[in-house]
Amino acid sequence: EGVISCGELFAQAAARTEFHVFTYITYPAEIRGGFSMIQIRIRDWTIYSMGSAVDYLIVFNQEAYDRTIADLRRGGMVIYDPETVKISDVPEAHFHPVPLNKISNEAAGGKRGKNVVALGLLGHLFDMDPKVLEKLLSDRYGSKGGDVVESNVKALHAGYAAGRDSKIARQVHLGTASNAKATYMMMSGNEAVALGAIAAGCRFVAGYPITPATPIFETLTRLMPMVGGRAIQMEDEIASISACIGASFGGEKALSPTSGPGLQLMGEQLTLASMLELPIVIVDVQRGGPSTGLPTKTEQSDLKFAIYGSAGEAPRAVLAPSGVEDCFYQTIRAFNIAERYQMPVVILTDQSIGYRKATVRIPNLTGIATLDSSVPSENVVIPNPNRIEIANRIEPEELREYKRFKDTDDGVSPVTRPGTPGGQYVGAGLEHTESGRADYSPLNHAKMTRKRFRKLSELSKALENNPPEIYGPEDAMIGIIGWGSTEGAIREATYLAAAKGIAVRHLHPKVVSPLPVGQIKHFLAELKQVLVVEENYTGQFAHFIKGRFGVKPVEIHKYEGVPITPEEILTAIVKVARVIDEDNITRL
Amino acid sequence: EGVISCGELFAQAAARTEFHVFTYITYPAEIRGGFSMIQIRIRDWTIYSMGSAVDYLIVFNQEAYDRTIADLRRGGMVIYDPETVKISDVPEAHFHPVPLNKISNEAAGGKRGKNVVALGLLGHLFDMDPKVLEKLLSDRYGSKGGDVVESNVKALHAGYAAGRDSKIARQVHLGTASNAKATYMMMSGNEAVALGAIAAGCRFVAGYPITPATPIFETLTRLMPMVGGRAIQMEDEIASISACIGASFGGEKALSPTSGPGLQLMGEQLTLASMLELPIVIVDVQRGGPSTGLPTKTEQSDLKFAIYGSAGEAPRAVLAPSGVEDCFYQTIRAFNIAERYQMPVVILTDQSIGYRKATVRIPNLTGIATLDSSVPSENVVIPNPNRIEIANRIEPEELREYKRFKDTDDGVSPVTRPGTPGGQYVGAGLEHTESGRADYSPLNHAKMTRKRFRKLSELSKALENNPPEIYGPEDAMIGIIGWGSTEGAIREATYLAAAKGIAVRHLHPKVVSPLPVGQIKHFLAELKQVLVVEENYTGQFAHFIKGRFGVKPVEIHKYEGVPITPEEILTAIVKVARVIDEDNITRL
Amino acid sequence: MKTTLRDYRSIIEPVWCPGCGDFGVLSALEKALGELDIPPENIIAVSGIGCSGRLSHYLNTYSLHGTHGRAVPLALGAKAARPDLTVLAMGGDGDGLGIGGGHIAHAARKNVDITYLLLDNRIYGLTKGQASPTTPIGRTTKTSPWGVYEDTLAAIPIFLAYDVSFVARGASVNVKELTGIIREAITHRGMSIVYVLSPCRTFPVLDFKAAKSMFTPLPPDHDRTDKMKAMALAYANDPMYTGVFYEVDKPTLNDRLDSEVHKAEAGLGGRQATIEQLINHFV
Amino acid sequence: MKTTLRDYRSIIEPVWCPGCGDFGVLSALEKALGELDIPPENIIAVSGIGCSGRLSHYLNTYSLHGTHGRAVPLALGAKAARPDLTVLAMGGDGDGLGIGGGHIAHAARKNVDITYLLLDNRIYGLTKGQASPTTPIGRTTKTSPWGVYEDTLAAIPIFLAYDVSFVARGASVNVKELTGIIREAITHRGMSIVYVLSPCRTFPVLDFKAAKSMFTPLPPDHDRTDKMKAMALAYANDPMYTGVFYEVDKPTLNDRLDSEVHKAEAGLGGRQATIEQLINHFV
Ligand SMILES: Cc1ncc(C[n+]2csc(CCOP(=O)(O)OP(=O)(O)O)c2C)c(N)n1
Ligand SMILES: Cc1ncc(C[n+]2csc(CCOP(=O)(O)OP(=O)(O)O)c2C)c(N)n1
Ligand code: SF4
Ligand code: SF4
Ligand SMILES: [Mg+2]
Ligand SMILES: [Mg+2]
Repeated sequence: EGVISCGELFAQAAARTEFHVFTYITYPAEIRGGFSMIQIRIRDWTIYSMGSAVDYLIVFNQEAYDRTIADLRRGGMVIYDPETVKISDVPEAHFHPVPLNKISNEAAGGKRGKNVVALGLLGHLFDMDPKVLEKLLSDRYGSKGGDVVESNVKALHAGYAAGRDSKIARQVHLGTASNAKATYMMMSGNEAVALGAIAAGCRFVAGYPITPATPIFETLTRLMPMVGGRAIQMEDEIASISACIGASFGGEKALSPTSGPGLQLMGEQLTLASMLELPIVIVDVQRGGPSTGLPTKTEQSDLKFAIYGSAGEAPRAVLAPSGVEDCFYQTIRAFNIAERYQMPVVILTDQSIGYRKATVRIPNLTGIATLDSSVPSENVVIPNPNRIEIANRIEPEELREYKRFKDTDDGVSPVTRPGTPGGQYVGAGLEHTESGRADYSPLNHAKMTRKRFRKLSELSKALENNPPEIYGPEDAMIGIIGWGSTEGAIREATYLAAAKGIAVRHLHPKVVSPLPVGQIKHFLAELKQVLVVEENYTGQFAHFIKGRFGVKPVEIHKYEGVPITPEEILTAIVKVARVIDEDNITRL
Repeated sequence: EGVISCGELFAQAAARTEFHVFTYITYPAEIRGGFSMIQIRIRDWTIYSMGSAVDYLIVFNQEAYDRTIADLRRGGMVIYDPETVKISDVPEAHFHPVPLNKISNEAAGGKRGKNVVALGLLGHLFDMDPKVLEKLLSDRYGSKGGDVVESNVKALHAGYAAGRDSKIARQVHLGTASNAKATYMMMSGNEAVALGAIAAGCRFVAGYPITPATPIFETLTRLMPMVGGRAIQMEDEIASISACIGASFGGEKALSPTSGPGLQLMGEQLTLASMLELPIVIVDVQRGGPSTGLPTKTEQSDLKFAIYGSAGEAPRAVLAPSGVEDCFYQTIRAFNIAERYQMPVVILTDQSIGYRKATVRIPNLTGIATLDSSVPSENVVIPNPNRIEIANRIEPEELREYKRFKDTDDGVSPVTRPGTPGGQYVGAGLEHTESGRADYSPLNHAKMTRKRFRKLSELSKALENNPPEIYGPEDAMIGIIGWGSTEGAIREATYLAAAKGIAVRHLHPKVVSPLPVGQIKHFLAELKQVLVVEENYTGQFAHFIKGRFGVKPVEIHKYEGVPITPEEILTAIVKVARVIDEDNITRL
Repeated sequence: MKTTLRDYRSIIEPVWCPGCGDFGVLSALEKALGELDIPPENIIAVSGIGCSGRLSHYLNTYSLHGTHGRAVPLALGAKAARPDLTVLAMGGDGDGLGIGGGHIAHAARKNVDITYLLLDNRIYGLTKGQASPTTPIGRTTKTSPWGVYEDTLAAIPIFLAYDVSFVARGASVNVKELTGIIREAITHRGMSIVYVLSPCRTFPVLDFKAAKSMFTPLPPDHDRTDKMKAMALAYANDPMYTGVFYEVDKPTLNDRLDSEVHKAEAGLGGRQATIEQLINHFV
Repeated sequence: MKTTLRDYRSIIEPVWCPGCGDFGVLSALEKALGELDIPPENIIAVSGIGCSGRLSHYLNTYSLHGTHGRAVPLALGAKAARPDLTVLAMGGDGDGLGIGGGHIAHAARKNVDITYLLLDNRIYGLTKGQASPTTPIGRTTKTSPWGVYEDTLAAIPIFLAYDVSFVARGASVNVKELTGIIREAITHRGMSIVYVLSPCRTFPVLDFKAAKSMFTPLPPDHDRTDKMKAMALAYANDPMYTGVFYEVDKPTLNDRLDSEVHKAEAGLGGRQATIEQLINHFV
């Protein structure tokens, strides 16, 4: 129905005018039917979440209208096509009928131009310089030939005209394009993961399509060849992760993107990677579950599986980016941890940040050292989002008494890159000795198990050196811990709470396994009450917090397939604050 | 090398003489090489575990000698073949050279008779009526023809003779076969699972071989056709569980046996079964992990995976039989729970009980009602090991407003058996409404998620009605919680502790998810210190106990691929007792 | 009483795009079932994941909409457990030839009596246009922006090599012919595959107009038992033949399972074993 | 310097039963590598799980002993990442034709330049004697106490239908011939399968004496490019032919991946994109 591309184009334009943009996209699993919508928020400072209520609604069809009208903020504006939408009466709402189809037919000779007409309408509404949008259209459709651009530009101006004619009052001024060099990208979380992988030096991706992770793979099939990398579509997820393990054994950084059902199929091979002590990165863009579940909806319900999803005991790290921009940095970090500790790393994002388009500050790449595979492990420093970690592949001259699975102080062993003379070894999923020979004797198994897990404890020690930031006033008695895509909503909720005079602190670990234990203890120490916010039914993250830190948090679970809103979190904060009050603690 | 079959035969014979037998078998993953041993303990009262030290050692080759001699109890006896074994000098050990190969060559014309010669030797040693062993041999080898039996019997008597000649003093008297109708079976845990499945009314098994679970499938391929059931070997574990789900959809009770790596491959389909709300039973005979790991060794390291091994949130129950006999009853119970709550059930055994042969009291089958698939769910009572649960398939006349996924009080919905007119429905892995139609709307997902999990809370309520027994003195200040195959060793440890004047209680839940919360709370309430014993590195079960009950247990982990011994547990008990003493609590 | 066409259609409105080829398959299937007059409650329809996987929702049968690529083993289990019912499996080219491709050979070895409708639109439709095992080489899709670089999978020759006991090709644009093929496939005792070319409107790798003209029925004198000939005809692309390439008579999985039971009962004096008898195996 | 046979043998003592057919395959492989004089450090050997899967331990190469059934996709990834190395995959009949069977068709579509040694002993050896996809029908094994009831899988016709670009059959009892076949397979550019009949001593489904006499080399005039002829010869069981049934020249996976890179660079003025350039895609 074009509504999504209209929203995307407008959001991108706004980004070009140096405004922060934040979108949330939902679309049906069925190609046809269902309904899809896009919300856009624009601000001139950083945006954290969608918020709940909608200021402007442009609806092309009845279903979209019926499903979204309830979300309209009091006094909000609705622009609709009278041909296709019957409006209900909503007090204080401003309704503007605009015959989008008709205008599109006239200007662009077909309904397909409708979304560009709407774009023009938005341009008028937000007083945006038409040049910005014209430029955008020619960038987007230039490849399709001049006439395509032309008819789109026609439709655009028809939209501006329609806005003027229908006398819709101008709203906020988004102004004109800054001539300064762009400082923002406009991308989805999935695209940020893809770009992050390439920035991290990954040149190998093997994957299999699955909603909502497919765009990561699609983006990489496009970009990889441009940087001399390899993108391979496999016949299923088992083959995909197998190919990644093969590539990693060969010395390449490898990635495979998937979602819950695919991650389950990858389980056996993920465990193999732990046993072979090979770095690989798997991205799970979580969707509503279980099973096929709600492929196009969002949920944070794969956490325990990502951490415990292996038969036998196999160390792995799990990272959870907290937003679109963070997807870029946590992906780099995932590769760093994988290389540094020779273990698989799972990145947990979800549909909401995977499909959300937002402005991302262009990264300072000079801060990112380029890859070098020949420095031994001593020289490897702790992962840090702004550096690319160095793989500790060893060189021939270091091969005296080479033991591939040497039981070292940090558990990390030297590893040779195939092709290195004298560096041959057997990497086996069977339990093995330090030199790689199959061995089931009791003491060897005990020793190698400790060796493999030592890497995990080294990692968690390392994490204490750059702990996650704590936000909010020192003296707050209420604190919230969340993980992944809920960061924005939680942060915004703390602001709303502050406005009500309730002080709330916020901790949002990005590495969810192993946990930054010290920092969490420190965070909990000062609090009267902690809340754990997550988007699942059973309270998976809360289980860890309870089990590990012996606290009784107030658990806030949302399990409806849509992101939690700041207002929903605020409600809980207010309740908790009232209880604390009743225990007569003076509110700050 | 025949040592295992010799041990098995002897154990079986002892069982026929109404003695309790308990064996532990280990064998190499490689067909050849490695070494294998069998320990046998015989008592005239129930035996709990292997204990650590060996009283009698019969060794055929050097490797077996070298690896086991250290386990010999002071004053123990070693019978060895001087041709093939060089003995070391061990104080207080009694060594008896017996040229087993030579004797076998003479008596049976070949080395293959060696194990039967050893059997005769044991017969002499334990003063067992030769008739018992002769009968056994003809039962075993009868099918292979009279002369085979004959040469075996020759070898047997040669063994008795060798015993007499070598003047090895007679030991315990195992006496003669009781003429009374047998009251014991002699079987492995794997065989007990297979028999339990058939007793539970399962007539469909689909599987794929994997050590150490293969014998379950092998036994069922033999037995199923005898009871009109179907056994199907599939091309892998994904196909195996898929076939089981298909059969369950068709209305049959279905089982698939596997081990860790296979369970990982089954993950996606196990989750599908939760979403389709279909009963299936999966057995995971745990082995040393991770990955291919230690296929022939034992470990309890799949617990968290069995419980959390699903992307998205999918309810399932997990049972852990505590011994060979319990494998029979917990398997029946697993089918009962699966049918009653329409969800998959995972049975966690391990290599040690899977391969252990022990005496199992012949079950009272009259207590087991036969299957009936036509009683609606109201009439379904809580599962109970001595009853076979009733599947709540509904009949045509009950089909008024039939909703396959009806949101009922206990979460369990009516279900029609294909072939029932008017009972057609869609079972989909997609989120769906009560009537089975695909639906991703927020409130429906929330409702159906609660509905599916309500079954789990109903189950845990039901469990409180027949809670696991608590063993040991009421007033003990030390308690041990364990799960699965460690029960015997723990129980024996409590006896050893009692002998030292340390009172210890023991709780051993058979349903490990959901946990019998009330009973565990009750158990913990009285204790000064609780110990959690398990055979893995990370303390998987201890995590649950800590997280759920907020206690700080002393964790005892063994992760060497071999079962924990009573002595190892005793050592921990003694330490704990000393600490409590030092807190000057008077010991009881 | 005789069933009517309506009896096979569930109340659920298809969510397929207007003009999707799968509509043709749905109606051909309904017609075939109607002509065979099989009561809907005696049918189990198992589908995989994909646009084509939605088929089972639109049938008024006992429908199991499983996971991606597992329709065949799911259906196999259902048929082994319920020999009395008609069991259908259905899914797309990605579902059946990609992720699920490994199962077909083994279902064929067992010759389970199911009818498998494999709907090939040469694309991953539900996930919105990625390359499938049958997307022509060079074609650009969302996952092949530089053009598909894999060779195209030759489904029918592969099914023949698996010795699937009934192998046919149909086209959703020829509903009448397809109806007949499906009817024959269901009637066949053993595993039957009806490989249907079913164009996707939204990602038109397989062009509709082209589809109308690209197919020709197999030569009337084609000998279904001649596997080598079938193989040769299956490789022909212009014209692309439709109809039954191969049919052979072999015992079905249920025949094989029954004979196991008979062997076992023979050893027990023609009766099934009681649990007590089984127990005696362990005494 | 020229490599010697010893260079290819690791220090690990095989744990195979005495007289296991796999010894023959190991020595044929070592000979072939020696004759081709490939430095051991330039070889990646990936194996599946099974007695045959132990092969990789006995080679002094970069050896990856993976999971059951995944040797081919593991090897595919290794070769795609390291075009400069020789990549071998190896495993048994259960590993390659059972659980792993689904991967071969797709590796063939990519024509990845690996050599896959599939060791068929017609049994699951490592797990101690259960039926495999090639155990003859009627045969009793631990999982078929009433006799195998599935039809036997016809591996070579299936590989031909997959259009694997080099398909050969060998026998571990004829080490000399096998050596030559393996050498040719490794030399072949693209995916090569050497299907080796390698009898198991402990579970002798495939009889050694029989094996000695059951094979005959393919007729010298056999045209390797004639797939249909190859198919017919592959179905023949008595005599059972050994040698190269089929060979065709197609671009390898790495050829295909390289051409993607060239297309991409062409659009970038013959150079690779810098990350800055990629960033501009999103501005
Ligand atoms: C394990 C798993 N992997 C991936 C997916 C995502 N997925 C759903 S349908 C589909 C392929 C659809 O293509 P096809 O099978 O040809 O069916 P069509 O939609 O074209 O009819 C994929 C990859 C999934 N649902 N499950
Ligand atoms: C996922 C998984 N399933 C099952 C097994 C158990 N397993 C190990 S080897 C094997 C089959 C061995 O047979 P084959 O592949 O023919 O090799 P062979 O031993 O005969 O050489 C099986 C089923 C496993 N290791 N992993
Ligand atoms: S995307 Fe294609 S296959 Fe799917 S419903 Fe639409 S037209 Fe049919
Ligand atoms: S079991 Fe058979 S295949 Fe395995 S090592 Fe022994 S002889 Fe070889
Ligand atoms: Mg398709
Ligand atoms: Mg084999």
